[in-house]
Amino acid sequence: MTVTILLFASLAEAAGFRRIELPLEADDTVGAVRDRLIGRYPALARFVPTLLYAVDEEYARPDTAVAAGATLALIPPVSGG
Amino acid sequence: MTVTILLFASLAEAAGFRRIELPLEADDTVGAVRDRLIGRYPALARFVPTLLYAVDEEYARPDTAVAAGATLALIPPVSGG
Amino acid sequence: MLIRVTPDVLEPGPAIAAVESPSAGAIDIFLGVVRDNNLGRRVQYLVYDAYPAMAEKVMSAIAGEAKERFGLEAVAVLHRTGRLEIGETSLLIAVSCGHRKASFEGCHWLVDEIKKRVPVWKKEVWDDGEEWVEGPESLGLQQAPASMRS
Amino acid sequence: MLIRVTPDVLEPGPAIAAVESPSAGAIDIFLGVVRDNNLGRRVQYLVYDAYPAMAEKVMSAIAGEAKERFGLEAVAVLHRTGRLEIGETSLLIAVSCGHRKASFEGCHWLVDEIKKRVPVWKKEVWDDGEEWVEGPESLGLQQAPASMRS
Repeated sequence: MTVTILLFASLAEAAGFRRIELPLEADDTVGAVRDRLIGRYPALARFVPTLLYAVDEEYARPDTAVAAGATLALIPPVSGG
Repeated sequence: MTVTILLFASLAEAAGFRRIELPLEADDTVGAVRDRLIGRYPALARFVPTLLYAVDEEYARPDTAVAAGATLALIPPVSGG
Repeated sequence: MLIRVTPDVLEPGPAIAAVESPSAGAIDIFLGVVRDNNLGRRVQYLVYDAYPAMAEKVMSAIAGEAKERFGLEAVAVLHRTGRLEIGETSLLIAVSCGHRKASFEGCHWLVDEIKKRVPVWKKEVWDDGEEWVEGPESLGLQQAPASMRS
Repeated sequence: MLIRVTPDVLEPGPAIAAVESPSAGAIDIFLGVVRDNNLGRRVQYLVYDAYPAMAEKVMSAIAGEAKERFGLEAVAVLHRTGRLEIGETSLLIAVSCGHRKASFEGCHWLVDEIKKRVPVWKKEVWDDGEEWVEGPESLGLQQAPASMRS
């Protein structure tokens, strides 16, 4: 039982990867998964204040539940257009 | 010494022609030339209330002077676009 | 500035190319297209008449005013004449600008001004008749006394 | 609705074709173009990253909202990814509508919303460095406490 985490742009450059799988834990939420990721990769901590999140391609909040097999995307401030 | 008059759209259809030359008279103005044209072609009279005028491709007023060789355009309400 | 009154089909490509600029971050393009209906009547096709030499002069003047007023980098305005079928483009405007807001506002203003003062006329042809349209925004109607407006 | 995130060059033709409709009298097309400068720095080129599957979902949602809100007939939104040179088109929007005012307003609103919430990111590459841009209009920055914004 895992959760897939996607990183983009500045986060992907800071982490050195664009995708990672972490084991899922009981009652996991977006915020809890994010915090475990940052525990392993402290270079990502500075992005947290302006991060948005998506679970399975829908915007989500830090307290959104994360189910087994879900995909969590960490979304820094967008700059398309 | 003549003035060339240009008609368009509804006026050209009502008159049956798009261009006519009239003799120039002393102290001719846009309004005076227009009125002589209408004297000959009364079917044009109904257009006068909403007509604009151009002399040599510039918008003009009924009291604008018309010089020999000038081109006077009678401009019904435009509907481009 | 690309300014043209022409019986030829209007294509966006050349107009876009005419306004491209390394410092332009936004290009807005407007197409006025022949619609199959107007004021509740089914339209078969349109016929556009124009005073081409004067129309191009007025379009140039309006384009110059728009560049000044909205800080546009470049402007292209093309108007087609003759018979146009449903879906064909009668008016094509392209503007380029450093930023998007002025590109939208400048392009919109250009269409408004063209409908006021460029000597071009359209005839609507319906199933059961036809009529030269008097543009409700035209200076001629705006300046006429209200009693003259139908 | 034509909605696409793609590494391919964006051409207006297919987007215009996708929004054409017999009852549309106005088509507005917006091109976001790579500019040679930003905030006073000379830009060499841009690199766009995206979360394509989600970006297309969000673009579809925004396009649906725009149709509803502005009464648009059809909408096309395309965003390019990868390395883009000066003058290349990064964002292409086309909308069709019965009348022009809503076409301009709807197209402008679409650009604004795309810059707020579509997961796409650009890196500016200058002569002497590079940086991922944090869009000043992005929800992430708008929602962060003011003290976090630089």
